[in-house]
Amino acid sequence: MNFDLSEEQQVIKDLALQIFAGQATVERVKAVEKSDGFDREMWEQLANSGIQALCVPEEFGGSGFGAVELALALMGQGRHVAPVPLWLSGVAALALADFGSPAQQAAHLPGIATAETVVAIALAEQGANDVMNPTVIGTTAGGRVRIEGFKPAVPFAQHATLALVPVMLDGAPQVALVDPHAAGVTLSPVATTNREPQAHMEMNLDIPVDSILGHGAGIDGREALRSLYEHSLASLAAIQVGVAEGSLALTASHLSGRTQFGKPLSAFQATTQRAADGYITTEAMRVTALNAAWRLSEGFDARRDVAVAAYWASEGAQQVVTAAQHLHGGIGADIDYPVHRYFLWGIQLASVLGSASAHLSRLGNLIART
Amino acid sequence: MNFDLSEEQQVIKDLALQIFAGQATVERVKAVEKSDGFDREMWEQLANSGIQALCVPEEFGGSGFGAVELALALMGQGRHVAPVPLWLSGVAALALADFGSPAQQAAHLPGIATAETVVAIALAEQGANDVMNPTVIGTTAGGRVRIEGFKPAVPFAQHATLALVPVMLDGAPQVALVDPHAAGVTLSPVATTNREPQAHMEMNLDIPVDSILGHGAGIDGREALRSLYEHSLASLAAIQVGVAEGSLALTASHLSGRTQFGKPLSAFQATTQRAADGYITTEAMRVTALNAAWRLSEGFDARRDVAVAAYWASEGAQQVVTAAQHLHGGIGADIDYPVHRYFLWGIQLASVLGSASAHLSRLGNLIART
Amino acid sequence: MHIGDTPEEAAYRAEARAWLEAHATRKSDAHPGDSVDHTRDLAGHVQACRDWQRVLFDHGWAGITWPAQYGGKGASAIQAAIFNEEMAQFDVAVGTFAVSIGMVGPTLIAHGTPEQQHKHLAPILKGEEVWCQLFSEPGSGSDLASLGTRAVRDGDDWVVNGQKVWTSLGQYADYAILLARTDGDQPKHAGITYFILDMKSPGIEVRPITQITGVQHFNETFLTDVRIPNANVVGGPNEGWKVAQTTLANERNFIGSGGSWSASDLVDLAQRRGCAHDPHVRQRLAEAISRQETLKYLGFRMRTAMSQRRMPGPEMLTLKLAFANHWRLSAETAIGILGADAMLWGDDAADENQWGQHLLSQFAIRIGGGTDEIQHNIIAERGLGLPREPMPDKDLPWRSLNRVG
Amino acid sequence: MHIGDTPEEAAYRAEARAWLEAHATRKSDAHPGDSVDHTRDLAGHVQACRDWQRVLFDHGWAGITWPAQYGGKGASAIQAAIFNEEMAQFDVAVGTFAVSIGMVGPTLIAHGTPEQQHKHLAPILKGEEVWCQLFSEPGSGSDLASLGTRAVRDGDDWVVNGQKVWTSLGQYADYAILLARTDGDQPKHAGITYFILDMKSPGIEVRPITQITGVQHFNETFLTDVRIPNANVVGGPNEGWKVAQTTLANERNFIGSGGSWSASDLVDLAQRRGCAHDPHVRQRLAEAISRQETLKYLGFRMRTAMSQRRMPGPEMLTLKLAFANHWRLSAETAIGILGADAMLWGDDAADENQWGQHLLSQFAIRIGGGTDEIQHNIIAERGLGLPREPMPDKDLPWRSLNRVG
Repeated sequence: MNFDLSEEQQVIKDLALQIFAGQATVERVKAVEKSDGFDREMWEQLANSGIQALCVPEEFGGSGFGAVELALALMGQGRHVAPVPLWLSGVAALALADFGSPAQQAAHLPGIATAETVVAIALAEQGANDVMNPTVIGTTAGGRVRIEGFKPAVPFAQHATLALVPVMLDGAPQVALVDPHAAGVTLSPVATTNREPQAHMEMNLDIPVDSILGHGAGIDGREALRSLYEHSLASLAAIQVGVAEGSLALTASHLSGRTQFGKPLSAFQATTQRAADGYITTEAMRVTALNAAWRLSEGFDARRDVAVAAYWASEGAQQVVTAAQHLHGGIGADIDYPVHRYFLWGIQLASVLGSASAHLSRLGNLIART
Repeated sequence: MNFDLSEEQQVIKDLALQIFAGQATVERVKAVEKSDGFDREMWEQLANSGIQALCVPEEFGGSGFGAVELALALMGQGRHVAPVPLWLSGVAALALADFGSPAQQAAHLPGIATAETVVAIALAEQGANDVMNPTVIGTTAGGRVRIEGFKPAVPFAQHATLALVPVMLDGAPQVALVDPHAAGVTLSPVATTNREPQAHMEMNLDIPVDSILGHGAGIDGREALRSLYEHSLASLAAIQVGVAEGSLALTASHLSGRTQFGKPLSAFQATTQRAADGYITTEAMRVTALNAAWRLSEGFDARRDVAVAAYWASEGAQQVVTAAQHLHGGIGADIDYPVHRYFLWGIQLASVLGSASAHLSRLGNLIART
Repeated sequence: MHIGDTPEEAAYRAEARAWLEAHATRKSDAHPGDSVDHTRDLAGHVQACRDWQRVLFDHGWAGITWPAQYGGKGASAIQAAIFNEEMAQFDVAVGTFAVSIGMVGPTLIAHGTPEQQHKHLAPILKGEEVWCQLFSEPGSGSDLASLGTRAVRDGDDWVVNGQKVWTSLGQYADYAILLARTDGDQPKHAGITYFILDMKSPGIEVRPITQITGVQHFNETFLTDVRIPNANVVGGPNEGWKVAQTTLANERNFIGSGGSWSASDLVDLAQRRGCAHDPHVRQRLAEAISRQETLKYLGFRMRTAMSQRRMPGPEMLTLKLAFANHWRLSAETAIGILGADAMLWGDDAADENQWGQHLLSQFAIRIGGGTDEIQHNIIAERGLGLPREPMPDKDLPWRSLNRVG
Repeated sequence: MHIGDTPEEAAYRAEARAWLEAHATRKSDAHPGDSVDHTRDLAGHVQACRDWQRVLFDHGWAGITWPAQYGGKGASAIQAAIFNEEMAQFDVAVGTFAVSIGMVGPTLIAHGTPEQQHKHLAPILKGEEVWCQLFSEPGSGSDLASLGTRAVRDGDDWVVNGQKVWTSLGQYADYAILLARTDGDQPKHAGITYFILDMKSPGIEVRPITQITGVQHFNETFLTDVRIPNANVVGGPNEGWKVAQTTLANERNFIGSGGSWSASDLVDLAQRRGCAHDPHVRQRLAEAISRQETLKYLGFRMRTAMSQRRMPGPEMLTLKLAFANHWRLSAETAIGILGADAMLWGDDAADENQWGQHLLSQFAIRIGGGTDEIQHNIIAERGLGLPREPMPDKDLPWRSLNRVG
């Protein structure tokens, strides 16, 4: 039993944090928000240090790490609200490594490792958002698959060269590998709360049958989708840990620096108790997110662990960023000051993750079954 | 639109508070807890001032007031956690006045007015606690009614001379007037959290058919039971307002009086912000309880109003008394200090009222229907 | 106690409703809110507010609670509330006059000179004067009395230098109420003067702040050698703190009784999104209803007091906090109902992005008129009788304080 | 990172389990908890704890983390946790030695003289010495360092006078750890000495306090001219505050990792009461599971640090607060499930009144080892790097302080 990071993990964590701290300056992030929302210069820097390659197996040019190492890198991203599609690359690498056919691995993993491939994952559904029951329909006919359906708000879809799309293929869930710029895919970019580039994806196209994840490799499509979903939740939870941390760091510096009634704000317990609550919540987020990532990386049943981490990541982060925003007073509302960005990320990621209530319901179902 | 009390209402409120403040001293309450839990001396004093007679119509020796005036008196009781069965008398008077047959009114109301009659109301059910669907079964046969069933934890049953018992009479809900000491009724006194005298009531007896509330007067039994239930909830909510108020008053005096780190506890915002939260919650409890009582007293549909008041009374009071108890630190745990009594009352009354969640569910059903 | 319209009040309500039906369009799916959306066209919204205020004035519905001698109707707070409740169901533009009518008017009525009252009160009611509030400064925050904008007497004028922030609609305002330091040797509360400032005076620069909501409702205002005639002092030199209290109390009451959206909008949203029968969503809706009912009765109680010309007591302070809390929780409930759609913003968001705007607006509500924390302190003191929090700097000369710019 | 037993740990766990199976009875419906219930027979419970501790010692399971030179096993915090996890599934009595083993032992190991260590450590492990803690006073509360019990040097002895409160199991204790003021001219933290007190000394009067739970676990202790040999000073005269920190840190860690009941008890309760499928109850159960998982991993992290002989850092302070919070919320959930039955108490209550006891026990947990508020302050300071709260009295001579009690 050891909750400490290994030396390798510590190095990855420090390296990622260092890149994000150096690259994701407030000025840069602000400039990227005003352009297309994707910091390609930072993306390059990350690639130079092998961050996108973390979870790509060694034979395809990566380091062969797993969900824990990805989570550590993502915490650094969240800490600096850096606008790059890192979790998408990481989760796609793991999905291809675990479930992809040899041909699919050879086709996609090297590009992910070099960061030339930019990935979108179309998890969200309209309405009930039941990821395990995709509303996009796939129909096999003569070696090809007809894909029809709509996916709202797909992160980075307009920048992606590869989209992972859950589909109900002839009645069973599968993951399709789709070129988001292929004919038959209509992308409608949408404005989002935290300025992340997203697009609605309307699909009406044929793809080869070997574009279904794991085609011919004898995999269980439902398990592949579940794994994709659980790794996505664990990764988003890791980003949220960083977001919560970052918002608290700004808050601590605001409270220490600003004087009111002849004392620093930090001398008023009403502010410090609230900030301390945020710290406690962040630690709960951190240990549950690390545990979920670890269980996934070991290949254990992680349904309960992922649900717990996702619950904290959704509920906890909202609490922390709301408190941080409030504790900044008027200055928090001014978008020239960076704290609002943490609020927007925290809220946005909670929406991507799914509501705390939904995760509790999943957990409740798991409890009832045991 | 006027939220102010009338002069008469103000007099009633002041009078009741004065009696409770004078009679329900910490020493007296402590002594009563150690004996049978019913302060008969205080009961006499209240009777001398006509408090039990408040809701009895004038022709039966009362003052003919309604739910608002009863609520004002009960707030005073809660404020001093006075161990007397006042809400039971008040609610029974209103039920008899509104739904009783002339014979029932003549038989019971004068005794309630003089306080010789002590009332129990057997609302609680085991398990789901659905008051409107009583599990006690009544069967009419030849001018008599056979009553069979069990009622848990009936407040003041062992002291009562009249018990109002919801029954499912030949398939429809009704309220039966039962002598709790009659043959066929087995009372098993039970210990309770706040030391209130209660007894389980096992019933297996015949009563005359004219002991069904409103017999021969053409009333709707379901409406009579609903009214009894709603007046009970509104009355308990009023007591909770007083309990919350009282626990905050003790807390304020503790925070002002105790010195730590060279300052009174009240100089620490961590304590004062928490106490202020309690004040806000108490005001929410107060206005919703008064509104529910007023709607009932006007004979309006008060389902939504009572559910809202009961929600606050259950959820809000628990928050307030828990905060008050905690803010007292170690001294709160010592039963020689009075604050624990407010905690126990708050928790106990919340259980009598039914859970906050149950009231929200009722409210949710009302919303869905509109 | 009578929780509902008396016959007289019902008649007044009917009269108001009839007049509104004749002069405005009832809100509907086609007209969901302000016909000129302030989040999209702030200038157009301000003009629409001016126009509607003129209509109100011309038909005798302006300044309902103001005494008749100042052009008002001398009616009760309850009548004003009735009119506002009815008006909230119509698609009319009103927000711009919150400061002018809600805060400046009552302050001038209480503390202004006859000349000041004569000059401004009627134009305000007619929609001719939009006012803004130059109180907050970058370094002052909750500690408003620490403000450092200086005003120095020079002949018949005062010369003002300094910087203000969070100026609502400063870029559209005709006049401002301004707090400035006129004696730095006094303790901080004692050296402040309250001025009327003509926003067309030379030396004023207004710079919009882009808020988290994307709107430019607020501004920074820079004052450089701005001259104000001495006749524009309200309440006497160095007496400004007391005058400001009237303004701030009205601001709190205004915020606490504000908000034109209700829990039924949430119920409606849940129904449209097909999740009104989800037990967890249902529970949140019921909580929202419970909170809203509480606000309603807290509001009734406040208006009862105001109608009796009693100052709202400590129990009224709860209203603003309860309102801010309701706002936050309801917005969070809406976001939960929207699910993944809550990620969308602006034109792409559901329901014209009103839920996203609500979520972000919570912070302004929780700060305006005094932060949540300050309100809690006041409640602890006035509601629970706890001793006032010791403020070590309150008797020191302002000049000696360790301030941050 | 490895969140789960290594092969070595699994072997240790199997060994522990096998030994426990051979020497104790596994909990079951017939043996739900401590066979001698401390809420009903406190004296019997204390004796049962002594007996079981002796069994542990005789079989080499006492003082798992203590160094071998003091009679311990020199094993890691993780091994101790594994043993305790397994032991929690058996019907054995353990609570009485919380102070002796959890706090006194580590303090004497860190700060005691060789003679003190020799005299007490082995007897503690053998279950021969029950200790209590004489720290709190009626007037001190969270401000422990303000304590006023005086100890005056007289030849080879110190003479102690004063009053202590919240003495756990004082009426059964053989020894106490005592904090007393030995120099009133120093600032409050600097004039305190830490003593070992033989509870059989003349002049000690222990008066039980009836708690809100109905139990007399705590006492008031009156000390009148009690003599303590100078050899019983731990860590030197006026050095007591530092020594006490070791005791208090161990108390916090003990409370935070405590609690032998789990969220599955709640699930079980809901199932027995037929409401496990109520969606609202289900949601509360899922929250309880989430909180408990968090405690589990916070605990893993703390034990990892302790196994590496690192002092638990600020992130560990969260454990006690999270634990107290979980305790409170879970008890409230249970009360909600019980419905009207929650009104019953004592023998009439469901499940031997464990839920009522849990509800009331929250307050002791939220105070012991430092109140919630104090913990928050420490977290703000050490976890977030906020400046320490100014304490105006910390450098003043204790004698000059305005104390109560």
